[in-house]
Amino acid sequence: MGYVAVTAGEEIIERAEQLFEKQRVDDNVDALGVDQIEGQLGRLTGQAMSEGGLYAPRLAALAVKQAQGDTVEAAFLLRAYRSTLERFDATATVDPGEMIASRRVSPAFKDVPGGQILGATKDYTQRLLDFDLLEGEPGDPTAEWDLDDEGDPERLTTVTELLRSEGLLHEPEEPERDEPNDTTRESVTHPPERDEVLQELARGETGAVTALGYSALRGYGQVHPTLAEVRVGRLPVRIEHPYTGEDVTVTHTEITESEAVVPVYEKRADPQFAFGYGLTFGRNERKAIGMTVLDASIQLDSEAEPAERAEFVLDTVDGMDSFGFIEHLKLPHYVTFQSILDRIRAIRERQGLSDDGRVADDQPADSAVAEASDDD
Amino acid sequence: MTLLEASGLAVRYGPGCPRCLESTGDREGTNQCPHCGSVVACADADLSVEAGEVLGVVGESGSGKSSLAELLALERDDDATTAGEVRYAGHDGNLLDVDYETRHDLRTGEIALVHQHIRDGLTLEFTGGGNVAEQLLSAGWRSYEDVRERVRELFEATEIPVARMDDPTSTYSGGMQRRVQIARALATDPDLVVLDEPTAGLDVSVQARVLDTFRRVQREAGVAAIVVSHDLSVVRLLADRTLVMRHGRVVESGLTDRVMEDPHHEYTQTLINSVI
Amino acid sequence: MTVLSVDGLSKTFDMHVLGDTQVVGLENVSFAVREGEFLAVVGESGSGKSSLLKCLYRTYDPSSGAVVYHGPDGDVDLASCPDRTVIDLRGDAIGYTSQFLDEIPRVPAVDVVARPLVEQGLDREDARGTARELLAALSVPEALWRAYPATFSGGERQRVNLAQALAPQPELLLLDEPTSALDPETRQAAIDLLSTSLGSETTIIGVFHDADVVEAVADRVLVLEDGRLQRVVPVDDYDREVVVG
Amino acid sequence: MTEQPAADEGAPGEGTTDGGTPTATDTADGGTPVPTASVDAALASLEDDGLRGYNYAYLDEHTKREVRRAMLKAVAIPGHQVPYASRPMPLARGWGTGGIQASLSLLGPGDTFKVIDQGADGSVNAANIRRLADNTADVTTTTDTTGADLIQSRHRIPEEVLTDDQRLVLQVPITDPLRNVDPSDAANRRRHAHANYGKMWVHLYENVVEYGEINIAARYPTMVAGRYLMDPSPIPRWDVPKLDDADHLTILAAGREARIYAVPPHTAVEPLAFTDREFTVERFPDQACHACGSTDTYLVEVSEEATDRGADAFETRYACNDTSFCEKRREHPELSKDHHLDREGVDWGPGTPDAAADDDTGSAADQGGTGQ
Amino acid sequence: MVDPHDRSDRFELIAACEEGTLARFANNVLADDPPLSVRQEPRPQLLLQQVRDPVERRPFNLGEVVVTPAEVDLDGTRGFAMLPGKAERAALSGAIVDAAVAAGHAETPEIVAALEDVDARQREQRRRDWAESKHTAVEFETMEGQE
Repeated sequence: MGYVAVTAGEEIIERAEQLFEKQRVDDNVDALGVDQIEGQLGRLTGQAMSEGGLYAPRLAALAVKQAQGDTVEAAFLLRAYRSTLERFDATATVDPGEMIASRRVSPAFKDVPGGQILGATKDYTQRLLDFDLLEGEPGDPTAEWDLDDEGDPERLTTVTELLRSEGLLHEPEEPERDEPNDTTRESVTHPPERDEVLQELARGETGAVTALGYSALRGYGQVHPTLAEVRVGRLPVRIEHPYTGEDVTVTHTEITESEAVVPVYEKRADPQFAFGYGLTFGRNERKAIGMTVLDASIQLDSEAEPAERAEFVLDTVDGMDSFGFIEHLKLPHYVTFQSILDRIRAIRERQGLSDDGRVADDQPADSAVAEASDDD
Repeated sequence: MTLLEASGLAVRYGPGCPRCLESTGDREGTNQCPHCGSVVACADADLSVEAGEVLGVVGESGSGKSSLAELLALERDDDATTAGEVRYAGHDGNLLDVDYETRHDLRTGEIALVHQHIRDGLTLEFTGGGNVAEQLLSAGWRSYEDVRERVRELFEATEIPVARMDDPTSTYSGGMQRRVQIARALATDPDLVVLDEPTAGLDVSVQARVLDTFRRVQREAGVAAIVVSHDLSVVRLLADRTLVMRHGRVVESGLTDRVMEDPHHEYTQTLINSVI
Repeated sequence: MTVLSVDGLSKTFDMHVLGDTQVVGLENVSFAVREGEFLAVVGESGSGKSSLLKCLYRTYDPSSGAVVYHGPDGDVDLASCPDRTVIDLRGDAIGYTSQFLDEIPRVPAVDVVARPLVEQGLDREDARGTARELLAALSVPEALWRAYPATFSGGERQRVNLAQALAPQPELLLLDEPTSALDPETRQAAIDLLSTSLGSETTIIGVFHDADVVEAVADRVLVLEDGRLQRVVPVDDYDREVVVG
Repeated sequence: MTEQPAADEGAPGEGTTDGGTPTATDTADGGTPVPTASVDAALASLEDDGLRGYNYAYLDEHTKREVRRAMLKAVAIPGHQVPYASRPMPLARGWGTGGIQASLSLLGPGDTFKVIDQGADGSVNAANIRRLADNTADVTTTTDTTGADLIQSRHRIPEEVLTDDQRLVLQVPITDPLRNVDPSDAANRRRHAHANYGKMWVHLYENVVEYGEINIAARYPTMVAGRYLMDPSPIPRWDVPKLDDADHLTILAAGREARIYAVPPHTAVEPLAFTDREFTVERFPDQACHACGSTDTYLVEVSEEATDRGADAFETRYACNDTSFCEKRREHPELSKDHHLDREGVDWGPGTPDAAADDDTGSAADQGGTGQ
Repeated sequence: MVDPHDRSDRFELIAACEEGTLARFANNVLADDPPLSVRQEPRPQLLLQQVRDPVERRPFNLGEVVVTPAEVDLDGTRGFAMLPGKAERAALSGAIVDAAVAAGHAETPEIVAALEDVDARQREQRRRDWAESKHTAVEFETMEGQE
């Protein structure tokens, strides 16, 4: 209570925005350039692109700058921008096996064709603050590398292919329809198709995907996967050239891919592995792996645990939805609050409670709580 | 008066093939088709129920009796392929072909099911009274006091303490929950109640009481019933006539005491002789 | 007027569980019973007395022969009529009680006896009234009326059982050793009840092993031996030495 | 509905020159001739006209058509939740993105638009939404309910009677009334398909069991045209009767949940209740708006410092929630809710002469409206 | 080999070329004031990236990629280009360059040389990236010893 309608709203809004902008501007420090963000905070822009479902590194850097580093806000800016654009076309369908990987590790197999490529990672180092970075950049530590000529980049045989060639992974039936649903154009109705699940998870909020995936591992679920491999690399973006009709590459997207082998949970005559799959824009291994666990969990189609219910996962995993709805609670609610007050007072009267909360007669002092119908 | 007449009922899980029927059943000793792996849960089942009559269906688990019960109670299982014909007094056409709305009307008014699993039949978060009231409210009752009165009546008839009717069903004992199911099933005075393993999950000490209550209210209300159980004593207590099922087929049927005391089929004889 | 005509009744059991052996229970039994008559069935143990009663009640499926019930709605062959006809007749015309009480636990004695009347549509309290009268006539102590028969002695249970059979006053009553466990005093009460409380329209066929009872209640005696009918004689001609098993 | 200008037609003017360079004439198969002084000159000639790269009314035409199609379907099946591909908007989800998509799909340059949030035109979120429409759709905006032909609102239906020339867009946070009894949309979709509302009825029944009356504040479950159960958005119960047999069209739109539904004009709208435990609206016993004196409007409580009673003292005062109508009443205290119509005694919710719920509406009704 | 005279190859090289280079060539081409009309305005648009899930081999939509396409008619010859990101100037320039090469404009040799240079730099970059990655590959000598 005491919340009075803010009048002269537009002017006030502008002032609040100006105050926000001011926070970025500091006279004593160089302004952070979009190029710097794109080049030096690649994980941040990658996450914004992944959760925004929009691949545009430079615009993502701009969004990060504008949002003062709030990734969900940055992803939100990208999504809002996306909704103003027309769609040129869909790309030619690309097989992630075509990826030229810059990193590939296989926890399942020690020796995989092509080897374990650690790539650029700090996974295996100690997490100690590097105070030297306070002093400035030390320069390119790979400058002195003596690089053998490894020849042209080659694509690596995926573990999926290996297992399938051994008959340990089932041979999928011909898909009934080749055109996947686009969940951004046609909202998902439950139960969802697998392509809808994958699209929604691929643009899910990193923290939510990680947390729900973790819940399954933590014991709120039955999926305890072994990762077949985790790969980071670039995927070509191809269209059909309007003049030649040939598939041509426009650019590449940096992506993270994860595949997991799950012990069989179906009683089949021919025991095979079940699989979970994760793929997302940018370098974001934790989200890709979380997505993999969720994909495998959702395939169980069980009501038992949250991570196994497609409806629950897809309804809660989107950052834009959760962010907006959580934060909308800041909006005034005094109409509904007044309505709730009315209900509580009516019921207190019925129960013989006086205004000061004392019990009249000998009624139990149940605190009547009006139904939380202000959850809007 | 014949209430329900069913013929050629069949329920299959799996893709099915032309040899499913000939390759399964009592003589083949299995309900799983060796050619396509489908399970023929039941086939070639004919039966009829008269108004007010109780028909028992016995057989061990996997004999197809629950599939038959669900089919007759108009439960739909999207994984199952069904066939056959069910004629029902006062309805034209095959009851298995009715649209959802008709099915819903039948289920809230004329044919009730007491589920084997309490969770399938009751919302445990609701009060016991609420679970019974749901059936009335779904059938269009709109007076709160009328609903209360009818729920009280049903609690008394099924011997559930009326004082407990506003407590969450989850706080009830298993026997009370089963009684709530029965009260709910009888709420709108149906013509037919299907009970699927009515003693499942109940302590032996409360089984008989629940069955006795059901038998009493069943006779008093003149409602017909189909009682499915693996337990011969359940069927002996309740049923006028009994079907014996094995491997998805009806292998014997007759007056319940005749089936129990003069079993003809080898399997029935084994079943009777196995009773401790 | 004849109520029941039995003609060439045979019953053979196919025992699949015993290696498909055949057991003969009854062989070519023929007799008739008149309205209001009390026919006692006697014979050695295993001579087929209970099988005969169960065939009449259709608890056993007769293998051949006819069991024709001459009811008010015409003749019905109980050996071959549809199950539902049997159910209908059992509901109001033909009663049966075995020597053992087969009851649901935790139902009071008075309700056990009242049940058939309630099922016939009688008001519950009226049915209980009739039940109390019968229990009193059979000297069941009043303290036991509200108790559960499962806790009763054999004799007390048999009295409850008998009371339950008599309560609905069927046209044809089949009794299978209803007095076997009774002490002499109670047995006399049962005999009195059987011979007086039922109207003259009730026809009774009863299996007895007690010659005193037979002589007290029966009009005629049917003697069975190894599943075959030896003779049916008036009770006065009945030779108690030979037949009681 | 006012015609919207088509987006992709009316492209930049032809024959524009830059630096006096003549441009080529149209080639045989189309295309826009551009100056060839430089790439930048050519680009400059293609610049859009003022909306900084955004389409008219922000959304692209394809999207607007789709939203309009969803609205048509919603009108055809009153109360039924029609899925549509809700676009991300430059507002956060849950802040009126559904309402604004509906509004922007309906607005044309000739329209007059009113936005209210919690009854007030001046509240920050209303201002923000109005600014978006103003910036991108070039519409006239107003705070006067009677002067608007499209009103977007969060949580209220105006106190002044809406007419058949007006459309009301309500922002909806949660589209399904059944969500309160089952969180699963899949299950609830089946219930709607089969008009199977037993669970909701049990909910009401248990409400009465527990509290002696139905304890639902706002978002009151409401049956539309006797077929679909609808969440009327978190309008107070006070406003629900206004939807019944209304002259205006109400569109209810949810952005986050991607559903649109509607109450067409003259449609029966009935709050669920028992014949012996009836629907009641909020009561304001013995209260009147401290500013305009109204006793027939929805009031909210305001705590204000009562300086005359000491430094930390507060007093509770009541004020009209509909600020625009309150302002009019301050000028003309006798103004009726249907003052702008050529007929009187229009049934428009509690406190009006013909309100159906008069008997149950508490003292607000007893004190009578100021209408007439 | 990649050939800038080939339209498909040229498209890929233009897509990878810097804006400054493209604009410089485009301005050179426009210096003669050839008739130019824009058939498709350079505006950012979306490409829906479809990927085949390797488990079920069914395509799904990974997300959208911002690209800027442009198409021009340069004195009767069409040119088309698409650049990644929001790149109106580069896209329009690229379309002009594409048309110029297709029409055999006098600037063609310089353009071709520049595009070949793009190709060479691209190859070198990829080779280096690959070599760097392989530099972090773990060798399992014991395994190899057993084989």
